[in-house]
Amino acid sequence: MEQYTLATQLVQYLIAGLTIGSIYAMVAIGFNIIYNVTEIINFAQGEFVMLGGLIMATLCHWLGVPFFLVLPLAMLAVTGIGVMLDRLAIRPVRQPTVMTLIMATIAASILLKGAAMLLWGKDPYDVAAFSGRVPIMFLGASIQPQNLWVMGILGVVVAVLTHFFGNTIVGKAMIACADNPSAARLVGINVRRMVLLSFALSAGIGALAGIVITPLSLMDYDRGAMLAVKGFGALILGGLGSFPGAVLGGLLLGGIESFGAGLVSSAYKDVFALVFLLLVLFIKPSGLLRSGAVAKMKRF
Amino acid sequence: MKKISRKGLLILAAGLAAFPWLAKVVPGLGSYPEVMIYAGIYSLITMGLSVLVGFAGQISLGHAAFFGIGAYASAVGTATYNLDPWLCLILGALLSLLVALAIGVPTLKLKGHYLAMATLAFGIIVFIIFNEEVDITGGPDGLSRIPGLSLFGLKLNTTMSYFYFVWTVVLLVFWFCANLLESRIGRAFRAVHGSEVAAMAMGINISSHKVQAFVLSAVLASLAGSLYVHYINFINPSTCNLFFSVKLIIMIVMGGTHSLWGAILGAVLITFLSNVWLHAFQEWEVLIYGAVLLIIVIFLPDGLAGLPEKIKGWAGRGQPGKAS
Amino acid sequence: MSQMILEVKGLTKRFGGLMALTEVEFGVQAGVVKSVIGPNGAGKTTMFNLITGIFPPTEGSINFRGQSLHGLAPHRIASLGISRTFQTVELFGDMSVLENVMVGQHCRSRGSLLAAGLRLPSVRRTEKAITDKAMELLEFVGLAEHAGEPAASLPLGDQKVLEIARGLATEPGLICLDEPAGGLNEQETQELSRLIRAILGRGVTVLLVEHDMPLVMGISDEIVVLNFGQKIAEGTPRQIQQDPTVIAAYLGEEEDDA
Amino acid sequence: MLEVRDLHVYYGAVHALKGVSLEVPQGGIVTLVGANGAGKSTLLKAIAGLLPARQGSIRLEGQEISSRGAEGIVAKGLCLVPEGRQVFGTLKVIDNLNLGAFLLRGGKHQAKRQELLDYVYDLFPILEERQNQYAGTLSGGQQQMLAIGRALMANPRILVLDEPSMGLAPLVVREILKVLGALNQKGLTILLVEQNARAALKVASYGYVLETGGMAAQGEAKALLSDQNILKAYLGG
Amino acid sequence: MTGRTGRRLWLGCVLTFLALSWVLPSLALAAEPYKLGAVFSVTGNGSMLGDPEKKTVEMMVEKINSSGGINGVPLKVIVYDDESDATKCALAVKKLMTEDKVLAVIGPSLSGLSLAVVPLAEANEIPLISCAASYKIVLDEKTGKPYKWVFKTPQSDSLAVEAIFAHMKKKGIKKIAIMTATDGFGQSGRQELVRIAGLKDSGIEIVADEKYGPKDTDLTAQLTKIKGLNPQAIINWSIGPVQVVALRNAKDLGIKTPFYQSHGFGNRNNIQLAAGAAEGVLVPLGACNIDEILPANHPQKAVTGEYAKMYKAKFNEPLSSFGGHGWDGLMLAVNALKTAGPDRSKIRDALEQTKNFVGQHGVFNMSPADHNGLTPESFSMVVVKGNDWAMAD
Repeated sequence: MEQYTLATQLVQYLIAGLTIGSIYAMVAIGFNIIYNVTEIINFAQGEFVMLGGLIMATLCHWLGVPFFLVLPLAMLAVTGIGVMLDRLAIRPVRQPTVMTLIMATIAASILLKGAAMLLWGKDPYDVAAFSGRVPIMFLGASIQPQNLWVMGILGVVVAVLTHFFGNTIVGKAMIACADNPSAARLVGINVRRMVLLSFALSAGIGALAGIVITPLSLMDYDRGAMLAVKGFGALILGGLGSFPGAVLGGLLLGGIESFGAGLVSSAYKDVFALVFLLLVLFIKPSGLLRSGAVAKMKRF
Repeated sequence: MKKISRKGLLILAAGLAAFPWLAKVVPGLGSYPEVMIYAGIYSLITMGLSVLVGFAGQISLGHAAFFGIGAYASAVGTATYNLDPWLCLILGALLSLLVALAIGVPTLKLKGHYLAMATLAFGIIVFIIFNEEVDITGGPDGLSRIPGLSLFGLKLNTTMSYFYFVWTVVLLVFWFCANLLESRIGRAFRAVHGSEVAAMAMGINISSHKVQAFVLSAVLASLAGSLYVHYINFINPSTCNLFFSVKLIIMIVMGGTHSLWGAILGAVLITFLSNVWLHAFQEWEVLIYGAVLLIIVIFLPDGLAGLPEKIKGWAGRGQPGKAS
Repeated sequence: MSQMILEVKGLTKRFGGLMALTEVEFGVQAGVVKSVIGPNGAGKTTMFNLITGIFPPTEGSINFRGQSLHGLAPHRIASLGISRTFQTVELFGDMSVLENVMVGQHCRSRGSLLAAGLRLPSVRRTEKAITDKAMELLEFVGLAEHAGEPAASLPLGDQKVLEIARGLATEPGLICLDEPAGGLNEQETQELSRLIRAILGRGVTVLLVEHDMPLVMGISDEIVVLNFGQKIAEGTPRQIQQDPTVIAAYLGEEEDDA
Repeated sequence: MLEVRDLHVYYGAVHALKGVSLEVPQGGIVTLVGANGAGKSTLLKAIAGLLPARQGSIRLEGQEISSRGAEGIVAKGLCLVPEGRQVFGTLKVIDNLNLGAFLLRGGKHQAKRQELLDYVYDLFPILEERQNQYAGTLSGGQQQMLAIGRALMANPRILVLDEPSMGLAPLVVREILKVLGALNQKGLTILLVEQNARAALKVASYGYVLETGGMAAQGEAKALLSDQNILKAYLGG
Repeated sequence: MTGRTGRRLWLGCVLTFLALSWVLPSLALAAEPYKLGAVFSVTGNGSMLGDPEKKTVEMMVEKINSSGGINGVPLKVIVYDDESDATKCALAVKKLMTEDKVLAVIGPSLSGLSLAVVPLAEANEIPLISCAASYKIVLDEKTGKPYKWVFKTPQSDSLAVEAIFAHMKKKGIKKIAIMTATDGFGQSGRQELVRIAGLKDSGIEIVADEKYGPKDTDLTAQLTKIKGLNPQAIINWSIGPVQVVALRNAKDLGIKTPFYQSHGFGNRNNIQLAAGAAEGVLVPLGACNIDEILPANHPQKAVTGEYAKMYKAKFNEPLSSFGGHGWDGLMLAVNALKTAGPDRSKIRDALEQTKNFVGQHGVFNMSPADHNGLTPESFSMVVVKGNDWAMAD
């Protein structure tokens, strides 16, 4: 075997960490969109990721057309499921406290997982890598084109969301709903429609995360919960409600897991990430990029 | 809160005493006392969680860890070190108490989703330790052949004896929690939930009371863990994983967080749903389970304990003369 | 008579860049009603929050019965003998009227969690004493017949009065009332005024924040006026009513009024 | 223009409004005064559709609006400037104003939006100066101007204001009331709820006095101003 | 107003489910069949094992009954899903033993759960044929003898480890890296790997011992570390998709050392999923996975070929090695029933005396000292070649 230096290994850990971290970040972003409009943590967010991967795999298999034609279809399908989630699980709740709404999302995630198991069975599914599997060598480390796709798509998601929330009137209207729902209604914003939109948007982003990670790690019906937990961790680490926080939190968690597994102990890699999270919270109870004052304004 | 009816407790006790005999006679209920043992064990945890979540207004997504600490303390103590099961039970409870203090003091300063994540993280960390410390815990395969309990020389190794034993403990804990909730400490818990600033202004040390509620619920979960292993004679890490923590929260929400009765009802409901009632659906079980939970959340946001009020409401709606 | 129960010196509070209070100074003599008035946002509630320890002051000192409150947690300050009510009612909504008042007795009673759960005789005695005291206070404020009802079901006026009863249950030396007449009608306000006098009769000093001028002018021994976080006047009701700065800032100018 | 008849509103179990009636004529400026907690804000919230009415009617230009919901009522031309300003603090001034014209979004209304924006900047030049500042960093008076400006961006025919002078320095209050007067002159109908009753009655043509859920008095603003009893009871002598 | 349409939709859903629940449990029963019980992890973490086991058992019961049952008596197997959960497993086994009054129990799928229910079999005196690998299931460590009522069908992990190490010796491999999942399957494999490598004459040195979560989606970090330590071969021990992830990551990192997988890899689906990354992977497999490449004179050729054909025809999915454990469990019980009749203790005795029973994973020869009855020959080293199994040289 050729020389494999520590420096090269470190680069390799970094790439692995950034890749998985990008997925955590995308899950966290999905959480954030819904949280910002409703204060709910949607625990079915991980199921969106799972469904994105599985639907993509199935569509690719059926249609046999290039991925970029299937991708919007798969995202659209999951977006539809996100809309249904709002209509069938969130809006009908009679006394919408944060606790009951979160419980509704947990119930919905159990339901979605069960449905996915019936539809797809328990076997994993694969999607072809977007642009082949010929590794790119960088400082001796090997990078899959798909790794770059994952990071690139996170970049695109962040850019598009930044534009959406920063420059479009509907995006601002969503922020306004989060900022002050009753004032938002007073300027004619239909808050309920914005909530629906937030579910659709975060379902779409979740689906995208699932689609882009499947070529690397496969996808099966049982992935959702763990991704949701990691994404939730990333979100809290970065600071609830903050988009830069979600990205930072995701990449940090991914990085700690990867370096922890490689340099210290692979069995305890999740412990390192979680202990880090706890320490951050003990020192800064509102996450890395969230000021305490803003966090206090929210009930949850 | 309405005073806990002592009469209700007596009726419950009588019903429970008759239950195994009834189950023998009624066809199809033969396995119910067995399932009720587990429901009873879970009730111990959910009552503690009810005090913590429903009354003191905090959240924990990590209580499976305390169940596990109790269970492993009993398992390791008896199977590996041949200690007395009762001693192990107490040691487990003490260990849980200390861990709950250590983790509770910094963690309960957090609020809402942050608290949820921190307790979740704690639960996962403890789970990983159970899974990885193979020399002590047996790793993922767990520990088996854990001895049972005996009381006054009487071996508690039959369904009947353990059923009565567990539910006696449940009733005692119920009585304890009910007393507590009606005392100054219970009022302080509820005050912290109602308004932290007002509670502070009334001279209530809110962090101390949050921690007390947390510790109480941790000790009860630990007790439940001990009772669990001494009955099933086995423990493995996946018994106390993250999903068990979530399941406990599902139990109290389904039962109704604002009531000890709800805690028991929720534990019984979920235990029977996932161990008996939904088996007929086979592969569809998970799907139906999710649907049932969703339906309860949507139509009974106060859980089963809110059902009597609901029925009264439905009955009332039919009557004329109400302002429209 | 002239003993100061509360002394506030150089009290300053900054929230970020906003000066909520700037160098406020005043004293409250034991056994009087002292009122703090000023427009909304003048810093009155912030001052209450500083006195009761909800936030630490940025600068300045607060002494209660000669003891500095610096760095004390709110529950410690409450047990030293400062109680309060809230501008927006902060009752424990799903507890009964009686239980709300019983919570007030928390810092005047003892008993561990274990003892409470086991319902030891000592606990029963304590509970009895707490209940008796709470009932006595409910009778004092005139809410005894509502003792068993959920606090949230009371009309606003009674909720305000209940807050006062709850505050008195901590057996304070000083009670800070934050707009107790807000939302009360004239008759209720008059009853409130009688209640405040009765509170004085129990030996409790009253610090009052209020907009209702007839009440303030009628009951106060002394008034402090705040505007934009600064003290602009202090004196007897008569002095305040005639103070031109106060009129300009708060009472409203009457330049072209008859 | 706006007509409220026998309105009953509940806040949870609390019967907050017990049969309130009120009228705002086209082009008029009507004020509603009363003590804290008398139900002024509740009434305005019910009119704006934030609270459901249990009983009674709210008509805007003869059309029943009580079941339309807040968004629908804005579309009908009634805008509420809420108590405590409630600007979107995490958004910039210009975004707040643009959101005010949320119902006029899209290219079709581009010209109208620009016209409204110019109009608002004309009224409150300070907002143009600060347009790229976050609304949360504005002073109280500027926030109040922004709140009014935001409401005007919806091109309302009737503007409802809940305590615009709350917590503001007298000078600022006077400026805002002056603007309201000017708006009214240009034909905007105004319903004004005020704590600072004396000032409010001075700009208004007609006044109502609300007392714990019911109307205690009403009349020409001038008459109310000179009624010593009312002044004593509600305005503190 | 709030979500009225949503609630109406819900009502529709509820009614549909209620209607379904009436239709589903409408199974007619034949008179007085032999009753066996089975508990498998059909869902949950162990579903990779339990799902094919359940399918296999149900398929075989159908076949037995359609060809006249056992000695003319129909066979009924009550199958419960323990959802990979200890409490559910214990409840299910207890119900089978006390309520359903079965003659013998097949399963559970997982070692941990099997260990949990061993005392129940002993206490209720009912034969239990576990489908999990751990030797502790059948061996009472206190007495050093097998439990009276408990049997198991899979080869112990030690047999798989020995097969791999023997192959390594042949290839001159000494320094190896192991990577194992932190679930029961992976950890009992790890224990055996470490134990046997630690024996004096093993000639194997473990230079890297990496672990990962059974649901992990990326093993680049572990493999990077392994690559840096330069082992001569890598052994991975897990079940489910993570095995494929390991292969893909290894290929992506340009790791070219020989790669061994555990017998958990025994499913052609894994080869497809690896998308080329499985080429050259070495696996110890039981006969049932490789029926096509077995020599014509192999004793199991006929039995495995028939099973594979039936399974593929019925379920339209590749066979996994775990289904074979279910087959062995059921057919061992049926075999015993044939001679012993419906009597628990006679069935037990018959099981213990099983000789030359040709199963999917080997030829079983039970004895009072061995309640598994398999030898190292039950594993063959197989290599992936051209997207299919081939006998390794």
